[in-house]
Amino acid sequence: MSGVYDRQYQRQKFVEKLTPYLFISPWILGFFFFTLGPLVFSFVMSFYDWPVVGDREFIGTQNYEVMLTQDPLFWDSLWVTIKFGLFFVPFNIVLGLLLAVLLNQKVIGSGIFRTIFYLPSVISGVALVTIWAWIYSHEYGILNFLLGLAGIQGPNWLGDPNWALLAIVVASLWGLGGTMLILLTGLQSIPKELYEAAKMSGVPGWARLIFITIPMLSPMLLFTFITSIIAAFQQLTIALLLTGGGPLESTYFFAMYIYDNAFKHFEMGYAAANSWVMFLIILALSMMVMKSSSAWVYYEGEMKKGGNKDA
Amino acid sequence: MLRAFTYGALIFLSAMFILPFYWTFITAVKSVSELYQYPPVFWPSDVQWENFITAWFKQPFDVYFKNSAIVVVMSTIGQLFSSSLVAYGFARFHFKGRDVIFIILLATMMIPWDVKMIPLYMEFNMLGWINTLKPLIVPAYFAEAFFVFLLRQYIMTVPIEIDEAARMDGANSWQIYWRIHLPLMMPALVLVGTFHFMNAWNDYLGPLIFLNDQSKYTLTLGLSMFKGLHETDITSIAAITVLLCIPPLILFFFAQRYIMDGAIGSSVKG
Amino acid sequence: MAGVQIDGLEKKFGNLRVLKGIDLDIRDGEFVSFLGPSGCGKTTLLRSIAGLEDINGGQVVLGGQPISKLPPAKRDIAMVFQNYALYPHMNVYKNLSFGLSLNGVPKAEIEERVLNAARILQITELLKRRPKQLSGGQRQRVAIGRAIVRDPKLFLLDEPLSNLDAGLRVTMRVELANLHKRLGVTMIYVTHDQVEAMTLSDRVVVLDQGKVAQFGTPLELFYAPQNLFVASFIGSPKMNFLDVAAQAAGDKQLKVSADDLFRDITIALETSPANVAGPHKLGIRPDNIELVTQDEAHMSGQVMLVERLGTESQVHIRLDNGEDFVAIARGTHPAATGDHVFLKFPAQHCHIFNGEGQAYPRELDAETRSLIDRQKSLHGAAQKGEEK
Amino acid sequence: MKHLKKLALATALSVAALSGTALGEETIRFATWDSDESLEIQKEIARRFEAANPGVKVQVEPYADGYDQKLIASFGAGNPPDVMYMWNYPKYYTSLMPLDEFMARDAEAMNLDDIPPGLINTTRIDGKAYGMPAGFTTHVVFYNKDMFEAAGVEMPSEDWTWAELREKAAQFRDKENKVYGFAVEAKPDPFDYEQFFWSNGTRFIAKDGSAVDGYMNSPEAVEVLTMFADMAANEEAVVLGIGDNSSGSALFKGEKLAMYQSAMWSKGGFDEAGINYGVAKLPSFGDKPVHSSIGASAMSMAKDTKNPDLAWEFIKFFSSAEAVKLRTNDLPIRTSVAEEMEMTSDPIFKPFFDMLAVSDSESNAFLKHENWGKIQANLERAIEATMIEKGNAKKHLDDAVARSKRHLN
Repeated sequence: MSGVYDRQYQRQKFVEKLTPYLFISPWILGFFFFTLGPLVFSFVMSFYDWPVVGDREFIGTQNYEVMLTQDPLFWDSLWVTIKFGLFFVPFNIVLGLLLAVLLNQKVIGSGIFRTIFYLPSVISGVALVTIWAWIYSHEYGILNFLLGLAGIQGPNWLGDPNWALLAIVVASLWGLGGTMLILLTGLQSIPKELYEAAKMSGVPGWARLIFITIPMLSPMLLFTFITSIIAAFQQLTIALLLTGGGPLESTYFFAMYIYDNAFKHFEMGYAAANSWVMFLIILALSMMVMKSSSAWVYYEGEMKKGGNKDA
Repeated sequence: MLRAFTYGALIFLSAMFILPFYWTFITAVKSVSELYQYPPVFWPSDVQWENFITAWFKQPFDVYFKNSAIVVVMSTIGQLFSSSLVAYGFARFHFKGRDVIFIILLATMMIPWDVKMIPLYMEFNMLGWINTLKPLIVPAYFAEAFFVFLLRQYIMTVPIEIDEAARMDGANSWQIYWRIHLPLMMPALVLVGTFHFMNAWNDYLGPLIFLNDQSKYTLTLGLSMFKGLHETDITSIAAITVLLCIPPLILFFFAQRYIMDGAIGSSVKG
Repeated sequence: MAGVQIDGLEKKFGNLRVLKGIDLDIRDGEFVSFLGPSGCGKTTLLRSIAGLEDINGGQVVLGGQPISKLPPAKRDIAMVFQNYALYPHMNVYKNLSFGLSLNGVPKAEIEERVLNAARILQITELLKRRPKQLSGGQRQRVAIGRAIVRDPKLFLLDEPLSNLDAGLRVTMRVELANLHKRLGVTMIYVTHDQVEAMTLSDRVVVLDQGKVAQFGTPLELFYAPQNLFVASFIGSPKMNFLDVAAQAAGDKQLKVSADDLFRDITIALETSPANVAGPHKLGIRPDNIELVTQDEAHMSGQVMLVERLGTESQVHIRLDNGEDFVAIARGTHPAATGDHVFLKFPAQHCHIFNGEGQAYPRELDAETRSLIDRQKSLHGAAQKGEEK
Repeated sequence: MKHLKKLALATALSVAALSGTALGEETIRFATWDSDESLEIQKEIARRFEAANPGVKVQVEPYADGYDQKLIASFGAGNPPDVMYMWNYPKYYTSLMPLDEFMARDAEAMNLDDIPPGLINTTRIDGKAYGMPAGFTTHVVFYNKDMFEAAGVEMPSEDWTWAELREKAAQFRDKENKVYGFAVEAKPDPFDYEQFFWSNGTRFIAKDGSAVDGYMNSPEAVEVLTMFADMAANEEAVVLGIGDNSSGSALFKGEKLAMYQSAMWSKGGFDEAGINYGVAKLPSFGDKPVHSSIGASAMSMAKDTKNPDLAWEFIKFFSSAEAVKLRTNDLPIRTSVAEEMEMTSDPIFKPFFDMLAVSDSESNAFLKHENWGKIQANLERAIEATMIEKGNAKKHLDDAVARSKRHLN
């Protein structure tokens, strides 16, 4: 009797231990199939002089040394990327939140508004860039045409090193429909009663936003925060097609630096070393955000301290 | 007052978001002579609807459409299933190495495509997958970090007691995933579906690198082929862009109401 | 029908011992509350019984079967959660039937059981609604209904009334009591509200830092607290305490003295104390303190505040030795802030605790004794009735 | 491996079907950067090759804008196409098949003498030819005849100079309608830009690739950049590439430009837009000889191709008179074809051939140094900076030279 009982228990414990790994196994397998190999390969590559064709040569840490000590483009492009991120990340989140809050109200035709705000995210990269080129064009663009109607002489948006990065920030923000949707989904899972209760006790709208919406939305805010940082560092398509990194490298992003080293200069080893540095920078930033998150992210479904091993 | 402000803001912002699309549309139907006019022409005097047909038949877009449809449908199914499964695993279990594995998962989002490209090509080449749609479909069955992270965040807003109640009711982990969390995740799943659909639909680099034969090409590759080394066929790009937007937009219009179905919102909490 | 035996139950979170050897014997059909301040381990204990927490030692026996190694679903236990934990995407009917359908109960039977539970809880007309269309009280009923349909051996309720407003809480309390009477099933109820625990329970488990401080009927806890913790936890306003010395004063008697006391107090005990050395504490409930003239008094002090509640007045007094006491006087007592008052501690109402905080069992007056006995026997009778 | 499997499968299937031609198919993969009309022409040539060689299938792989990325990936992973369009010989030549032996073998049959040697020379590394030209273009100036007439400006002459061009251009400037006489590139492709250096008697890098100092920043080089900057400053020309992504050809099609310096690839668009244009040779710098860069579409063969002979047959076919005649989007590499089609006397085509005749004395910088790509990035920066500041050419070119030192080793 007790033997069967114990054996059952052992089996049950074993199953319990195994279950979580079964659930995450698709990703684990995918990681081994499609990520780990390329990752190791690129790590090895970063210690080589590795032209796409021709002889490869092991050169130790030379790629890293050259990058950090001799290549001004490394630091320039890193700085451009950081500047971009400092604009893009907060605006992406704040404006995305603003749109989401607007759309979370009961408005007529909200489905249509949501679709409209998502529209730019549906347009593929090549076309989107063509559109922005037309908007920003110094001589022939719609933006300066409209400004001209108002009697304002518009700047050379993409041709002036002082404006180009900002222009790219704005163009990138056009795609915040995704962020908006993520936050909207989050808003939807906040209980209405919380707002009703707050309203009854005379809490003003802005305070409801700060004290109810933002804490309840914090898991999704964390998500957009981290993914925005990653997006900022991987920003490539728009700048590549719109400004090609110019004028005077004012929009020469780190991702473009990697891209050029790989596809213009055919230095795969050097590009791999670049990538690893970028990878480590993003990783460090994300870890900082994750670490800080325990202080500001509130999880409704968080497991009780110490946990609940069989849940 | 607040109402008026809301509508005002929404309409103003909508105009800004619609403008580029509007321009793409009128570019598509402009005649060559009006294409480059300045001051800009806001409605062409001679609307050339046939530009859509012309552009479509400049390349075998019916073939591209079929390929894109296969890739998008097959990979979206895989992505929804695998990512939600993995997200549930991370959100609801304590297990050895969980936090480390989760950080590795996050880190995979940060690997630049440039360095993965050649090794991946070699791997798919060894598998004999080059010039097939498999490299664009199969990886979706192994969960993507972005979606796992998104769904995990969503699951974590669901009170743990729901799981416990189900457990008391006799549900095992699979049943809790399948019968409780999957339906509860619906808004987030629609989101993941939408995002993945758009990624797959607009993916350019993947098809470019892994497909060789034009009979295997997807829509975006076709679109990009209007942009040559020296000259760009703006009318065709605009026309195909407009056509390419239609399926995802229709789908999104119908899907977005599920995003607004805040089932968890008012029932459990509070 | 089944009782619950818990033997030496241990639970650790990491290195933190949360439950330190819990022993309980809950009788079949009994309504037992786990009462204690937050962090005392009452919810953990409940979850350990449910199987939602792994235990690190000891065991749980339900109806004669050891269950601590069974998965929650196999324990034949139902639980009502503090936040109800209704399945948001299912309507009420589905919420009630989910567990049954998982366990392969035939459809017809499911329907019968769901309708039956709905009738008992008067939620029949809500069966088609989603949880978000229900009020708090209705959700509460559904949550209970979900437990009822499964017809379990044991009901666990985790602070089920804490999310309701005050009025509804009283109503639901009565309904819960009726439900228990009607179903006759063993129920364990976690609460931090002593009024709920005292009014609903046959017996109450008071928990203190992972240990059972006392397990007894409500009146026992009040009149015969076994230790300082229970004495101070039960009763509102709280019992007043004074540091004293004690010495045996003959058979089954203890004489209490202190520098601050005007005169000694001799307390009658059930047994003769063995060792009375060291510091002791004298306890007396606010309503047992009498405001008297100097010649009868044990101590004196200054009135700091008088809270007039109508039928009674709570008088906050700073004693001459600096201790703060609360006394309850009649509603019309003239005491006012700043007054100097004299306090009498009637010996028959005094509790005495030794250095470890353990109480010396008092000799209770006949009236109290019979009340306590009646509470115990009431439960015994109910149990016998069910057994038939 | 994959091909073998495919082959086996195809064979098995055809045997099973008891078809008459149980030989199975041989496939040639041919990668091109062209799209649209040019692609259709190449497909037609491929079809004719298939018709002439039963049992051979040509898989045309158009990579368009993503050409370099795609080629890098497939070369890097060891799965390149058999035959491909090529321009960047220094980067790829170690994986390409030298074609000299094939050419020597078939010189007579191919009538190699019909092909100007300057074209084949654009594919040479260390004396070996790695590509066989299939089409080419030189650079010219397109001008809008209607606009010239309307403005009463004299059409460009046979041998004109930059000074003349500037003088004409100035007359077209119309602020109101944003019309310009000419367009200058702030971010040109240096490959084409070197022709201005050559025409002014200098070059990007020493012939032996040993130095850029004294070349890239020579007084003649400074003169070229300064001239273009002046044209921008005086509004004789619109500046393209900084702030205006509108391409020059788009502006020319919209009649916002009276003159536009370009090559064959623009012609089709101008025809389609119905512009009444003329073609002039590149202007010269005073009395110095003018020199155009030559853009040759040449075909190369991957070193590891499984069937070099078949691949060579395919390449050969592309340079045959039959194929060359089909290529209406660039110029025929065969003198005989050009003459037969009366191109050398046609006023539109003649300037292209005139340019070819005077453009065989220089070769492009990227053939001279393996790090040219990185050096070139510095040069591009100097050109861009000069155009933004509309001056300071000397300073920026010196800067580019200094930045390039570490790449010259």
